[in-house]
Amino acid sequence: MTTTPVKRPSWTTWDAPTERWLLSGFCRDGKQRTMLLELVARIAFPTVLVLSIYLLFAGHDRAGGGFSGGLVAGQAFVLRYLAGGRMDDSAIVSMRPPVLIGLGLTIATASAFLPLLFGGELLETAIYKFAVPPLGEIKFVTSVLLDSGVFLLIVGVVLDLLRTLGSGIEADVDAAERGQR
Amino acid sequence: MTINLTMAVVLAVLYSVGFYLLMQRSLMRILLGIVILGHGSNLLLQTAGGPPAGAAMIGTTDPAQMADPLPQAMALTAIVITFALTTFLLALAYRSWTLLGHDEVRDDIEDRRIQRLERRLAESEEDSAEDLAKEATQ
Amino acid sequence: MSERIARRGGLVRRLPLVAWLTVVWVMLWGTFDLGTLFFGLVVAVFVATLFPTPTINTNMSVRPLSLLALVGYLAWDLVISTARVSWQAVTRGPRATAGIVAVTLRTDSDHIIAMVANALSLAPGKFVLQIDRVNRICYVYALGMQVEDAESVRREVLALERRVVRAVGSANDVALVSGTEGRA
Amino acid sequence: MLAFVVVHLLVALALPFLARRSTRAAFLTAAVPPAAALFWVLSQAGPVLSGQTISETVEWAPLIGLQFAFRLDALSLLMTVLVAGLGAVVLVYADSYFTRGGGDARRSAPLLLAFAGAMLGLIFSDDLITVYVFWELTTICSFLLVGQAGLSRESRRSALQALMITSLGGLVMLLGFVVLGETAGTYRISELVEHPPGGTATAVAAVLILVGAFTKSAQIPFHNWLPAAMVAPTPISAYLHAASMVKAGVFLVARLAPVFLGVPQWYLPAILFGLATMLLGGWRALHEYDLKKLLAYGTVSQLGFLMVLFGAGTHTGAMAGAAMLLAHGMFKATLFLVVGIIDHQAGTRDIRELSGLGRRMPWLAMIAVLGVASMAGLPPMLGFIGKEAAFSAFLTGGRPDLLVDVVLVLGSMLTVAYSLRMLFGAFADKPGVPATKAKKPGLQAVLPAAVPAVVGVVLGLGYPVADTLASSYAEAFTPVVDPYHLALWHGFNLPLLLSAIAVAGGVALHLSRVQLTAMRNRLPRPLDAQRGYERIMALLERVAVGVTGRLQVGSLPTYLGIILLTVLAVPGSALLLRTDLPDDLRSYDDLLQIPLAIVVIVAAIAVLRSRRRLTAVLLVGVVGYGIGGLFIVDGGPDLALAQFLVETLTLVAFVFVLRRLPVRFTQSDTTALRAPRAIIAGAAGIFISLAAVIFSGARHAPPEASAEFIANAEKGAGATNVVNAIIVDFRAFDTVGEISVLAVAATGVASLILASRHERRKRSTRVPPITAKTTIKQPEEVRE
Amino acid sequence: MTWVFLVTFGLLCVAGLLVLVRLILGRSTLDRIVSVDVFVTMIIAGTCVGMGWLQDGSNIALLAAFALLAFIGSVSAARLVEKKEPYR
Amino acid sequence: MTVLVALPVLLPLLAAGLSLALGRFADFQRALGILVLGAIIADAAVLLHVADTSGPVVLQMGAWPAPMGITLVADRLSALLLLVSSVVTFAVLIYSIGQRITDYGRERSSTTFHPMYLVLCAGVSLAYLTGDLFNLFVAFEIMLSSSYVLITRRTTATRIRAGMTYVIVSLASSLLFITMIALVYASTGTVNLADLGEKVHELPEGLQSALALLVVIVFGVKAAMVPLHFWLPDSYPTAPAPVTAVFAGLLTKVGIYALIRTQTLVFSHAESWNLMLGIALITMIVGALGALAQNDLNRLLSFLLVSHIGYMLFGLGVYDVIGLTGVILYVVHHITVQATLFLVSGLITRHTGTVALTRMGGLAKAAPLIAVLFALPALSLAGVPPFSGFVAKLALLQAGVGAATWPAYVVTGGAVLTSLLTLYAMARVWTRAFWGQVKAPEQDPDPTDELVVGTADSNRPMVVASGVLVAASVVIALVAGPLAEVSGRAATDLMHGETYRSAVLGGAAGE
Amino acid sequence: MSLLDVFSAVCLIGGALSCLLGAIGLLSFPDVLARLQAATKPQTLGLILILIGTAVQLDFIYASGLILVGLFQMLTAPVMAQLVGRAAYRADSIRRDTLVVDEMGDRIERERRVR
Ligand code: NA
Ligand code: NA
Repeated sequence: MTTTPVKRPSWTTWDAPTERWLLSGFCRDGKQRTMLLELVARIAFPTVLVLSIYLLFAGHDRAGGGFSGGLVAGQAFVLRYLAGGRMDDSAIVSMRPPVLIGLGLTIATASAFLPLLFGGELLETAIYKFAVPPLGEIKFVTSVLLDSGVFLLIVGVVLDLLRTLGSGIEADVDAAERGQR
Repeated sequence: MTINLTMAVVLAVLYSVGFYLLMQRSLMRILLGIVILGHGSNLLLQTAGGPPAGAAMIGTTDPAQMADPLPQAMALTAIVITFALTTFLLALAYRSWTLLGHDEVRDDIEDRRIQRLERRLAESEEDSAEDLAKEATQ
Repeated sequence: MSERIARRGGLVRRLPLVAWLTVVWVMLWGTFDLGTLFFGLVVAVFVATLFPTPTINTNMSVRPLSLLALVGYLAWDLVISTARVSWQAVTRGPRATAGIVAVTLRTDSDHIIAMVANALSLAPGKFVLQIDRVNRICYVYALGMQVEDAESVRREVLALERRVVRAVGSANDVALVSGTEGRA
Repeated sequence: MLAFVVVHLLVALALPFLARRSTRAAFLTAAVPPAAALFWVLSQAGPVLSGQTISETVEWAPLIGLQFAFRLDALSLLMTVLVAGLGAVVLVYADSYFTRGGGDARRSAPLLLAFAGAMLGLIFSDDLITVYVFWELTTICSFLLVGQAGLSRESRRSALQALMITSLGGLVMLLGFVVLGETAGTYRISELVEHPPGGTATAVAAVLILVGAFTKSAQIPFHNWLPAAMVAPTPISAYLHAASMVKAGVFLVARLAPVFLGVPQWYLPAILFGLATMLLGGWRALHEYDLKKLLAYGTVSQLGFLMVLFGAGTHTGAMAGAAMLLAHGMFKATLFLVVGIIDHQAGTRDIRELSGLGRRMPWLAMIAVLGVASMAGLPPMLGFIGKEAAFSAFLTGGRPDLLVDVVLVLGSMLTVAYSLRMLFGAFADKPGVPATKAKKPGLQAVLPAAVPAVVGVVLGLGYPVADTLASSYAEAFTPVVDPYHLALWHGFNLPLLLSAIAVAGGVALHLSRVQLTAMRNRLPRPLDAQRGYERIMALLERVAVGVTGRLQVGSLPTYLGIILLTVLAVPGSALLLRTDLPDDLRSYDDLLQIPLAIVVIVAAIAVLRSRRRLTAVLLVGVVGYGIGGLFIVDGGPDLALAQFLVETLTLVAFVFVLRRLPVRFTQSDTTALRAPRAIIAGAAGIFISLAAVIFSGARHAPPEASAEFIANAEKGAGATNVVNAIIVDFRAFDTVGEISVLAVAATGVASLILASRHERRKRSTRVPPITAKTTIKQPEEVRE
Repeated sequence: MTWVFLVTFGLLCVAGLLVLVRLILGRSTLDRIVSVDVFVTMIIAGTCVGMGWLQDGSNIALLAAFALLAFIGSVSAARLVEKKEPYR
Repeated sequence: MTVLVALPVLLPLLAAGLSLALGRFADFQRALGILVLGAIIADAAVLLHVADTSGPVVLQMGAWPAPMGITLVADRLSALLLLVSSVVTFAVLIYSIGQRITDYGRERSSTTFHPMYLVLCAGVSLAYLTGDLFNLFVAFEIMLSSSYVLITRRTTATRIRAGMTYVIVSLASSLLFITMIALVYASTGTVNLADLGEKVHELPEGLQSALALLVVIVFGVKAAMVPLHFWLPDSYPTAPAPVTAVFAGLLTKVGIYALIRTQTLVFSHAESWNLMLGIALITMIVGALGALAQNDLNRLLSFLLVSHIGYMLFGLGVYDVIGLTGVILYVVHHITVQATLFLVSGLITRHTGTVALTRMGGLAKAAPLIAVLFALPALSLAGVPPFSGFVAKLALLQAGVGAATWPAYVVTGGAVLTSLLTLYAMARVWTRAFWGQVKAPEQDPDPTDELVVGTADSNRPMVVASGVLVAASVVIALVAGPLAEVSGRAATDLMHGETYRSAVLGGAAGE
Repeated sequence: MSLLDVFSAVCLIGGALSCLLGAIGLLSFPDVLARLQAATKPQTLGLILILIGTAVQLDFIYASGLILVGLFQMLTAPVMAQLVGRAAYRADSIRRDTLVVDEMGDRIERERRVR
């Protein structure tokens, strides 16, 4: 970990950490890096994701739901973007945001048709309860499928916004600066 | 069921401010106007359900004390839709900025052309009417 | 290449994270039963696996007693500093003075520096304005200080560093901070 | 009958393909359907003339009275002779007229045939709507035939003029038809004739229908399109603008005269305008040098004459009208075809340039003489017979009728005069004008011209045939004790005298033509129909530009202001005028609402005053968070959560974009606009708030559905959170829609934002951009 | 106990209104960012107190989300200001 | 069976999802779009048949009975409009696929067009089918949001202003819509249209009329009724032909549909509705005059669109069975014809490289097929017999005369005048663009701008699609008889809401 | 009022007071950096106190969530402070006349002169 810059760094880049806190193929330039933020992002990111999954499942009985859950998960990615820049490799499965959006929409609409297979009406909900001995009773409500579609779609939307309003505009700014020089 | 005066004043202010911003030329102001109007309409939707009450959670709130859940669900949908469209308009403002170098909604060029024609017609009297007639009936 | 390897780096390495996430899950639900724990574990593993974080070389070792002491100190500091700053706000108000003091830390690890900065910034009155990571310098903003207070500020910061290192730092770091007290 | 119409149209549809190979084949093929129609109709002549009728009905949309009803009676038989007979003749002639294989020929063959089909449909119709359908079809065909390729400005203008005037009439007439049909409860003409409706509605319908007839038949003040349409190739003028189409108006009057018997709003305008048209047309014809224009004004004059005869609604008038209708068709077609040949062979039709053609083309001159004789009303032509009948028609009544006769005689004088002008102008040797060079015309051109001329003579000599035809039609009118009969010789009577006077006067007029023209040039011309038309069109243009220029200001703020004003003016006034405030007004429901309300209000107002974008965005964020707080107070945790999440994301999105935009808002609006905007916005806001109070005060029962939601959420939807149950179950469909909107918006954002990246990529591989104006201003610094 | 909650709410409200004043006065954008952050914290605190009052903690996880949100909003806004030209 | 009602909404949404997810496979996207829209045509035809023979087809989503859940209803009116609209969307899809293939080649996939177009179709279908006011709002938003994306796709410096006008005005009206829903709910406590129809009448007179008028304004903006129309001619003409075609054909009509539905089912008017008649008259005249002032072909068509909205308002203003029959006929006719005209305008523009009429010429000779494709819908729009426009116009004139009130007479006269002005405008297009000397195509000033692809060829799918729509309008005229019968029955249903109400609410209706 | 209630009351009112004092500081201090101190930190204390005060009132299963909130607040507040402070310094939107010592500014000046 020897950082011997050829050019004397501007004081605005002093904050850059020496280690790799977040996984990212592309790093912000030093000017924007902040050790503290990256540290917090590293801890907060998975925590917020857990929170979002909680909201997805808790929605039936408490405030939350696929929509809020998706937005919270999206905020996790926002945080990650703010700290670490572009997030091309944030997950092991890399999926373009539009694909995620499409997938979410497909799941949500397909889930509307699902009850037809079991002789129900469109969008009808079924409630299944299982008793799994060590874990207690598990309730499965089919509408959670729709909620998951919503969740995925929202995450996709936020990721897409980060890709466009975030990185896209950033690239424009860079291009503009290059063009001026 | 009547909305109380405090909420009425809030609604009046939100809608007025929103409408005023909507009638501006700066796209960013218009956008803020739409966001504020969205807030106003969502608040209106929520208050349309009735005065404050307990959250509509079975088991924690007595059904008689529950706030009307339907307007909340509708407002939730409306919030999401307003958000979606706001981001879109934001992107449009940005695009306008990159294309034109400003983010203003200027007047329509073709309409301006017709206005110029109208003014020219108003200035010149009979003689040009003949030409125009020829033009018109060609 | 190393990135890929780092990514894969087994579940064991991520155990603390998984544990933390499971705890979060259980705390969110507030129901302490086997089912919640099980699903919490599933969710935690899912999140930790799907979104891996790069490995960081930390030789951290947690010392519970010192950690508790640190927390206690911070809590007390929080209360005291709040009172102090409030007093400043009410009495001095717009005439309040401040200063920016450079403090060179003794430890050289991202973690420790970040934690020191965080701990310092938690309480009112002081916060780290800028870190010169390469030179281990923290530029500390202190509210209500006079010119002559610079040294005491430096002392306080270094004392905090010591507390932090004692709570979570490696043996190496502990050796580094103890003994050479008060040197700036 | 429908079959014939359909065959015409179908063949017309196929003709363009044939015309591409050979225009000659196309014209000759096109002549077949009209000829066949003529023969079929003539074969039915016996029974038809004896009073039987042949009917056909095809339902189209009976609910709105749409049907094709056809009926073959004497009048339609008579018209068939003109339409189908002359159609066939003209089509044969046209082949010799048009350049073989030329664009005009290729276009005209199918259009002429389609026109013939439409005309046939029109004359067979026994239904007002059917009449209208074919009426408009003929208008469209005429537009396309007059304009041809629209190469010259004049042809475009004339075509447009013809279209506009006749469509105006057509539409007004349609309105008349609807009024008539709705009043009478039927659109069938035969039923209307049997049970003519009365009352104001019928009078209104009469006037409206007459407008249609006037425009089509070129009556004053709509007459001018007809001379203008003379830019069309001559076969087209001959067929459409002399023999058939312009007769449609007269035909309609003839058809409907029995319905409007004794309705003064019907016969008075018909007679008055007819007479005026007759005089004016004749007078104008006297001064034309262009042979076609001369004939066109002649046609206008004759159409006025016919209008008087049919409009009168008397038995004799009908007899005269029928005879004149036939006669005019024959002689005018003849003369047009003759002029066409002259034009074609000599390259001009200006009578000042033509000289000596009588000697070069004696046969043609002979044919022309036959036509002119009929036109001038000389025995033994059909024209003479018709004119005799016409003079007789107005001799029986009182003083007004006599006045009509006087005018008719005057008109006839003019007719004689311009007939002579035409004949001499075309064929005479003129001193000082060199003999016109012209090739002898071919048989295929001369023969078609000769046919109608000969028919005019034959029908004149064989007047009983004409009489049977006319009588059969005239039966529809109030039967008289001693019905008039067409004949060559009625003895020495007043009509004969009038005919003689007309001829003599006409000759005199012709002899004094130089003085007349000089006099005409001295006369003021206050009423010029052509200028009138142009003025009106110019006015229309002016109004269009004026109205549009004033209303369509192109300014978005104005448009939005107008929408708000409309909200205020329409539902706003309805609300204020007709309701009171509810009486259970409370100032607040929960104490916490007040501080939150203050925050929201102050922040919202502060947005107005903020100069910087980021400040405004932050303030809007505070408004949003404040509303989230209100949601919590109201008992909507889900709603509050969503509000907070969305607000933050909105803030982040704004900040992302603000990275590129200047720090401050651009100030481009003038302060003058601020006050009206503020007033409108304030009023609209207050209106909505007031509406909210009033509307919410109007409900007294809790909503049924919500109670059901609460009752069913746990068991039915498996959720104790009722709001969530609504979102994922009760109204899950809304959610599906809502996420689609999100998906769409994200996609839209991507397509907008990433566009500049695509452009950069494209630019780097290509030449520099042409128009893409990317002025990048470095944003101002954030500083106090 | 009611008066405790009322006093707490009262103090929070006064604090909130003071924050609002700073928000309006500015003067720099960063001041406003800080104010917004504080404002959201107040709402979190208020919500928390309300939940305690109503003895209903089922939605307490919301607060976690709220706490996150204020942070993200402020950070992104601060980032924007920071991005502009460096010191002097 | 009842599932068929939801298919026109859910199928395109599902397809849109797949199309987004599998955005890299161009042929898949195209095939999916064609397949789904084709299926909707079939579905709509079946729905129309069933609705006509055995009453409205009602689907209670999620099996929740009416005031609780969302109800989808296919009655005669909605099924009929759905059928016509799906034919148009199908043809436009073919056209734009053709256009894309000529301009970009077969391999290029579109990540935005196909999904957005499908969502647009879903929104339109939902707007026709839904029996719930809030769901109608959602339908509008689905439809509008995708329209925003479509109108701003590949936007250029010259066109972006128009996109902004469109988006902002639509957003403003959407906000008014939500406000209106809030007021409706505040006063009645329901958003189910059938239920509303009963509850609204319990309100005081003044509130009823204020609410009805607010609804008129909300939908009036979408329908472009004067004076809420100004945005339309400023924005529609700047989108590429297929987009404008589907906007002009469908979106305004959805506004009209919503207007008809709410003003009959929810609010009702005792006699002919003079305010609406007045608006109709002004709309007709202002639109027609606007068209006459234009030199830009697309703007001219847009003003005519506004003008002819007046006809539909006219029928609604007359407010009796024959008037509504006329409106339904007119909507059916106008959806087809207006879309066709914009498609053909696209062909013209591609051929000439300009939208300015003064710079065109001799098209009848240079491109006779385009001339025919233009002439037929143009005549139809002008209401010239025997085309579809005439049939619809005749019904309206009969309604106007039959209403026998002075306002109705005046508006009937105005309708006739508008017809004439329309014909004049069309004839001017003809004389300027199709007659005269053949002109060489204009050089495309901005080749990146899809609006004018100067001198680019139009391939067969584009021409065929336009031809199909022309044929459709001819077919509408041909089957005017049965069509008028269905429209008449639909109008009767509208005038007497019981059928709809009892179908939605079950036995509860009429009590 | 039980002992727990008293504790809760002390926490709640103390927390609220802390918030109020912070707000006063936010209003009265001269520049962003000073206001930052006054605003964000007392907030943290105030919030934590309120969380505790509330947690005492609630069932434990709910109170557990509050711990998360507190942790979150403690984790993020310093970061927020540093980012805002840094931004203020970079954007030069601070009042230098109230700074008695500025070792960072001195260093920057020095290095600039060297260069
Ligand atoms: Na272009
Ligand atoms: Na283009």
